[in-house]
Amino acid sequence: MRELELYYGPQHLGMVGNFSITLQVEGDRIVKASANPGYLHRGFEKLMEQRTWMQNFPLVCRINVVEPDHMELIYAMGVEKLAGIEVPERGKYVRSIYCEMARVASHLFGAWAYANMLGFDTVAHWAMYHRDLLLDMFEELTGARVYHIYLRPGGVRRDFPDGFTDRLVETLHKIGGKVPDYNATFFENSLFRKRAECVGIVNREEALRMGAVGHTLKATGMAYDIRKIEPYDAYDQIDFDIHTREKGDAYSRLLAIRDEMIESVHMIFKLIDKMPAQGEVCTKTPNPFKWTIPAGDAYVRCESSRGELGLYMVSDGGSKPYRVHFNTPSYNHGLTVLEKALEGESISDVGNIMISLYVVAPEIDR
Amino acid sequence: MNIVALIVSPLIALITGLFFLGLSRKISARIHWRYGPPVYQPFIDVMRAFSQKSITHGNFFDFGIILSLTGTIVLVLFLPIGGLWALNTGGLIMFLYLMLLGPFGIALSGAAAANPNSSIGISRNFLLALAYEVPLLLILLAVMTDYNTISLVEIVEKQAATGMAISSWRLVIPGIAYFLILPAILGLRPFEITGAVQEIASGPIAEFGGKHMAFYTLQHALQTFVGIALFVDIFLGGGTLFGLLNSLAGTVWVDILEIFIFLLKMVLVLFIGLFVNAVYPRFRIEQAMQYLWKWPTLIAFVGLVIVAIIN
Amino acid sequence: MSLEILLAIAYGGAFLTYFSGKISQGLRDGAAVLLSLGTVLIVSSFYNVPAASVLYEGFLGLSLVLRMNSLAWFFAIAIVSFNALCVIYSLAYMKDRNEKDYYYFMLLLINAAMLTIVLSGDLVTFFIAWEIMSWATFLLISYNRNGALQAGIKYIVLSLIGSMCMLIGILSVYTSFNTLNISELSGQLTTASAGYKLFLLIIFSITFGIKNAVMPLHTWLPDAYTESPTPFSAVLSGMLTRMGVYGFLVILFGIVGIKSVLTLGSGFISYTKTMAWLGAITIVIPTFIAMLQNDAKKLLAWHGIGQGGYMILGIAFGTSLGMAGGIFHTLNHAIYIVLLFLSVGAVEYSTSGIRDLNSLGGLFKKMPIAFLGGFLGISGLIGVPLTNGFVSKWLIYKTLILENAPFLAFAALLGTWGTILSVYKFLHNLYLGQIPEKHKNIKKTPLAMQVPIVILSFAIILFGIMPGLPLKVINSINVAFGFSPLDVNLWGVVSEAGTLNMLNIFTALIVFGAIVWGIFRISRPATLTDQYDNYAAGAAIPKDKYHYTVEYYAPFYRMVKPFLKDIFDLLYQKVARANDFLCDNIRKIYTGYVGNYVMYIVFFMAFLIFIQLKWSVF
Amino acid sequence: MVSLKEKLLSDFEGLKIDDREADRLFIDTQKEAVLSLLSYLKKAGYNHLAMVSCTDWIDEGKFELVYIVNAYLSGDQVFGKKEKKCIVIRTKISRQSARFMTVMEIFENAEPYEREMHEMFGIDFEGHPRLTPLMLERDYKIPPFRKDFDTLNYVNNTFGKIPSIEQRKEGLK
Amino acid sequence: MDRNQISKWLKNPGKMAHKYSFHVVYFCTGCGIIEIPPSITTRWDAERFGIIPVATPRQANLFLITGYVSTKTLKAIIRTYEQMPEPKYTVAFGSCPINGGMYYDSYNTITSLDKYIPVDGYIAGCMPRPEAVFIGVTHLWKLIDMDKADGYKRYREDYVHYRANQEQLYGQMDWPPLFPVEKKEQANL
Repeated sequence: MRELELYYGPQHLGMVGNFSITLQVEGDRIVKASANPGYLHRGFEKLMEQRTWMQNFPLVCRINVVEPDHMELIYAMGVEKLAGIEVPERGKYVRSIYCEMARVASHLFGAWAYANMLGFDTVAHWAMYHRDLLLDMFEELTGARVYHIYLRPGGVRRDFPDGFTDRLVETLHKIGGKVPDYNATFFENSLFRKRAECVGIVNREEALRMGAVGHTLKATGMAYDIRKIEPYDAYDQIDFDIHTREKGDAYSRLLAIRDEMIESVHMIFKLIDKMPAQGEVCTKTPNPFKWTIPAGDAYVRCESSRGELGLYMVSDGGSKPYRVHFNTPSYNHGLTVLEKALEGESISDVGNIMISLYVVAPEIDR
Repeated sequence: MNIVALIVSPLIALITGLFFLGLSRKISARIHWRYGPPVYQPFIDVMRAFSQKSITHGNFFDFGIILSLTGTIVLVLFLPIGGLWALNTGGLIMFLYLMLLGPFGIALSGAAAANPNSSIGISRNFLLALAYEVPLLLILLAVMTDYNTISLVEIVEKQAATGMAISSWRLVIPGIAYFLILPAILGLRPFEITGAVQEIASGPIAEFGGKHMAFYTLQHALQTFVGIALFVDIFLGGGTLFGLLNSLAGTVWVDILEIFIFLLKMVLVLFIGLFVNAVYPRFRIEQAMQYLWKWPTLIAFVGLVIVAIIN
Repeated sequence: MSLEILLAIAYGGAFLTYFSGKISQGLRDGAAVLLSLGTVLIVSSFYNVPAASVLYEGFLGLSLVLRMNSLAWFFAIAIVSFNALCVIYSLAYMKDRNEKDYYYFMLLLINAAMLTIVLSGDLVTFFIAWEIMSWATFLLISYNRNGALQAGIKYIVLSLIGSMCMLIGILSVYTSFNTLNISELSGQLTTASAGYKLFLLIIFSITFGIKNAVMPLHTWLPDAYTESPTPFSAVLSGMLTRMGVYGFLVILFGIVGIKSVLTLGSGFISYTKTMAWLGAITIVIPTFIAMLQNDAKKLLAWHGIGQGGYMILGIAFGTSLGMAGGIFHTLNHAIYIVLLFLSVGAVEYSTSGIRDLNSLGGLFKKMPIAFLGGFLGISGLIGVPLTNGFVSKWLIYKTLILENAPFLAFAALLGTWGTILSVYKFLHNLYLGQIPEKHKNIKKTPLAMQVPIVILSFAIILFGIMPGLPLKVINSINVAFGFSPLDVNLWGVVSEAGTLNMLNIFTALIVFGAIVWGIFRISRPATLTDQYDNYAAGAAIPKDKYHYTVEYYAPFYRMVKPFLKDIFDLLYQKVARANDFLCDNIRKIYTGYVGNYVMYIVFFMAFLIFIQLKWSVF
Repeated sequence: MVSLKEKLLSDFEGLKIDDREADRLFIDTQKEAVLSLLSYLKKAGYNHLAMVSCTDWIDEGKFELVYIVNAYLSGDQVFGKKEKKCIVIRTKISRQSARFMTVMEIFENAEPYEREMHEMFGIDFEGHPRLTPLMLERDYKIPPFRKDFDTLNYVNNTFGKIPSIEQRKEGLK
Repeated sequence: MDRNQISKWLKNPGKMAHKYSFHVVYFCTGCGIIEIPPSITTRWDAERFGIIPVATPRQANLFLITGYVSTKTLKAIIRTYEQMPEPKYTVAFGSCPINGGMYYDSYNTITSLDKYIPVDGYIAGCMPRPEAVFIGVTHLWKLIDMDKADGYKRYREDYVHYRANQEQLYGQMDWPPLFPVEKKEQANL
């Protein structure tokens, strides 16, 4: 009997990101899947050791191309903790609004990827269009579409422009107004449910064992969310819900994402309402070229759109970090959970499952 | 008539088929809130493909694609396009068998390419074909039994006398069943399983490039044409329009008008099909088979039982 | 030349071959080839020459009669031709085997026996030849020992049940009409009661149904085809199994007469309807089982069963169109299934015995002739237009539609579409795709294997484009059975509703094919690439691991397996258990030799004869 | 109520525990105690291995392995049950013979992390099922994340040495 | 369509067809990929210009290299590029393929892509916006008009050198040379 090895990626339209899965196939069933990352490995953690604390911001956002903002956030948080810097009150709110915007954009990107994977062109186009609307808001705020480099240790680079919050609310209403359309054509489409339900099941026990985080865990009924457990920025100022699902299949993961996205929009509204009208957005930091940070190590974490994002950082008292190590959610999802979830599934569902786990390749490779 | 048809009907089919491909891209673009490519984009694509230097995996790789295109062209000769048909031998059975040559040729070619993606695509293609053939055979048998002939031309001619087949209550049931399986025959979205790019990298045509790709596009265009044209011929009365053209009978205009009416009917069918396909993801192959063997087959079976009892 | 000499050459040749093998191998091979070619020549000289002769007077008070008519000639020529091709093929295939004398002797003996069957003018000769054929077949199926012996026993047990039924039938006919001459019987049987006719038909149907592997009686066939040596598998599938069809023709049209057959039963339950439905079941189910097979020969074997259904379906309707379709399909099926078996044999020969569909692939560049055979063979089996299978299937479908039997037509067409799937898998897994590294330097196909493949490939195309050639002979059979002849010309059927003209299609395909090919040639030439220069998502191809073979139609298997498995496993198990039970009991009484089974059956038959003579119940 | 720190100090020997932060516990331990400490913590409810990291203290000649475990607290659970949310366990191993035990029996998801450590720092993890390359395809003489690996030098020597096509053509002439 | 266009179409239909039917093969070699989905979907709709993504390199004529190229990816890029039928064009995205960009000192990303495969056009920036993609494509049109998009010809002519560079980076390659390489002609640098 001849074995068949199929290559899913890197040059494959069903692969979002530069990642490769080698599938051992029997019939159309996957016997064994082995993830093959590293196509995007740039050695960020090594490179960051050679740049100063502030120089690292352009690098750090490029770790995750889909959602660079949480990467900036986690790095800023790490530096703040090591240097003992506090963020001013308004700065915290601006940061939270910024991160929730990023979460919505990232989830819309996820919707595009998922819809595209099932050949659902119409929804894919809509989602990408709506993400573009949000990117316009980012552009207005930061001057860049994708890599914003807006956060800095001690706060944010600049305050909201005049009338920004109104335009943001308007944009979010525009996107939110299409949610019923999305529901009708996408989330509640019977054919779509047939494709996504009971596929790539990761039940709670497996998820806990394999260290899953984020919506993979939320889809199994665990409301594990760093924003609740270890609130940072302004998240302890507002109340919000963590939406969970029970079944743990691709469909419930997607619904968990949808609910989180809608909740995020509501959170932005709440944050804007509660935001102090005046105030500093950034604490003053020393001259970046001469800035040294006392020796020590820190572990900080936040909730990115894909789950718990952690950073272990060591300083030796110099002007550069001594060691930086990111704990990205896709790392576990892509290398451990994905391999297990793919076993025994059909080859038609590889992309389906991968996107439902929201594996972002550059985050794995770093 | 026959000699004219021999030259004209493949040309009409080819041009209309490519135009349909462009039209379907345009229409889906509009559903996506986009502007979309020009309608003649497939022509440019074919031209571009022809000007590229492709690779071949041996003579059999070439043979397959040639067989496929030839078979589909010959298939078109059997289709009455309005009052235009070139061949009428063997009837619908011959037609059914010739419908097989297109996918069969692609299958041979794809397999000769030694790419498992192609092989998986072909296996899906054949399974899908088996799935939609079951209702299709029931439908065609109902039609053949109802008219008690196996000749496609006679069917069209008898419809011309009585109006559309779908307006008679016996054949409306098979007509509905045919419309349900039409996306599967055309390979449109819920059934776009064969060449699912996100799953198996465009399936059978994974190794096609250059002129092979151009030939495949032409074949695909013809296949699209045939799928819709068969529906129009069997159920919508071909090029006739409820006897409105009777006053012009005997002139050349009738023939030309009939062709136009035929094409218009086809565009109508295509439009409806596309609106359906825009809001669906693709099936998994076993889901497609289960669907096709459930409702369309049931409806077609009921239709055949009714027709068989009446005869 | 008279018929006795023909038979004498056939039988004598078999013995001659056997004994010459004791002298020298070359002599034996030469003798086998020459004798089989000689019989082809002699039989062909009987074309349109009706002949009859009495072989032996006074065998138990009966005369053994031989006769040659159009039906007999049609079958005889097919038998001897295929046999000759298989003998030539065996020269290369059997080269490294043992006991070749025995093999050739049996092959030629079976040939002679089949010839006797079709030439026999009375039921005694028929029965004797039938028995010789069955036993010789059993011995040849078991040639490979081990598994083959099991298959052989399965075959012979069922065969003997069939023979038994036939003996009962013959005896009852003899007691009723006091003659066993077929032509005499056909006149006398018209006067018999409907019940008696039905009894006779059913009893003979079991015999011929077993031989032709009609659905509930097919269990011997897959194993027998798979286990016997491949050239003999070809003979077995091509002609030997189709002796059942010949039997049906003789009993239905020759003895009972079609008019009286059609009057048996009415409405939904009638003899012909039942037979047609059995045919339809025989088409559909085995075709779908074939899809699940992984052994190349077993896959073909299941198709052998399935195609038999078409013949039954054709002749069951008793119209000239259906008759033509059924008989023509017998010939066509023989051509392409023999071709396919020979093609598989070539692969088996080259890869030293591998015929597992999951472990081969990509052989088409290494063995082009075998591939050509396989390709044309499956085209014929599907019935791609311009191959012979299309014409006969077309005739059958048309009969079904015009006779207002759309559901039977549906079954037949569905069978065809199932066929496509499984035979495409056959072609793909054997010849197409990626070639394994170890098969890159395989043995070349010897000439003796290539010649029969080329001849049969040619025949497929020839009869596909010019179906008139055989249809004219078949027309004369039709006339002999009292049907109106079909209006055929060289290119197809002329004046029926929905005519068939292969010339049109041939010309159209050639012309448009030439145009397409021309365009293909004048556009930019393509670069020839290696199989390892292939799309693999940007990676290099893993050697030997880039061929999709295992569970080719996996989604379908998953869907269908529960249904097919339940029904047929139960059936098989029941049959097997019954067999086991029977055998166990016999073993208790006897010592367990195969011969003892026969003893038992002979005793049983004697018992039946006794009952018949005493009370004449049958 | 005995705090976690006191419990750990009583159950294990030679731990240096730092609880300067409210919800972090930094533990320095001997390398022999890591496995038992991890399984102890897992039983105590810290059932999620967040990451395995490594720091190259080149001046000391040591690798510092860092295991960060935290509790899978669900949002609706009472947070008081776990007094510290993250526990960072640090241990030092020799830089010359860099080998350690795998913790895959305790935490399954340590597999890719350890693979990466093996690749980037050259640490052998005994008992790890597949220490095949994860990210890199090339052979680096010194594992790239070690402090003595000079990236710029490497780039100049490898990618910089490859001539452009024009230079190659010149070279032919 | 002006008359100039028509005469161009008549003169060299193949070239014109190439211009208006870019079938793109791309894969995410880096950050640049994030701007591909917007540019092929509703907002920018690249299909207006006949630009659509295709699944396999065999069907493509434009290769978008979207960002920095790690050594592992470069292998896949070379493989994919070699499998594309001629004529084929390459457009590299962002600053990184030009000179390494901000990863100039990364041990795993190559510094200049055109040492390994020919590149017809670069779109500079980090990241280039979707508009820049279109400007890149229109620029490629001009190059095609002027017959200057000749990367594939250069690749064929200088294959020895390209192959030598590739082998210098990787050692033995996994696949045989695309074009016959004569040993003695091999560069001696």
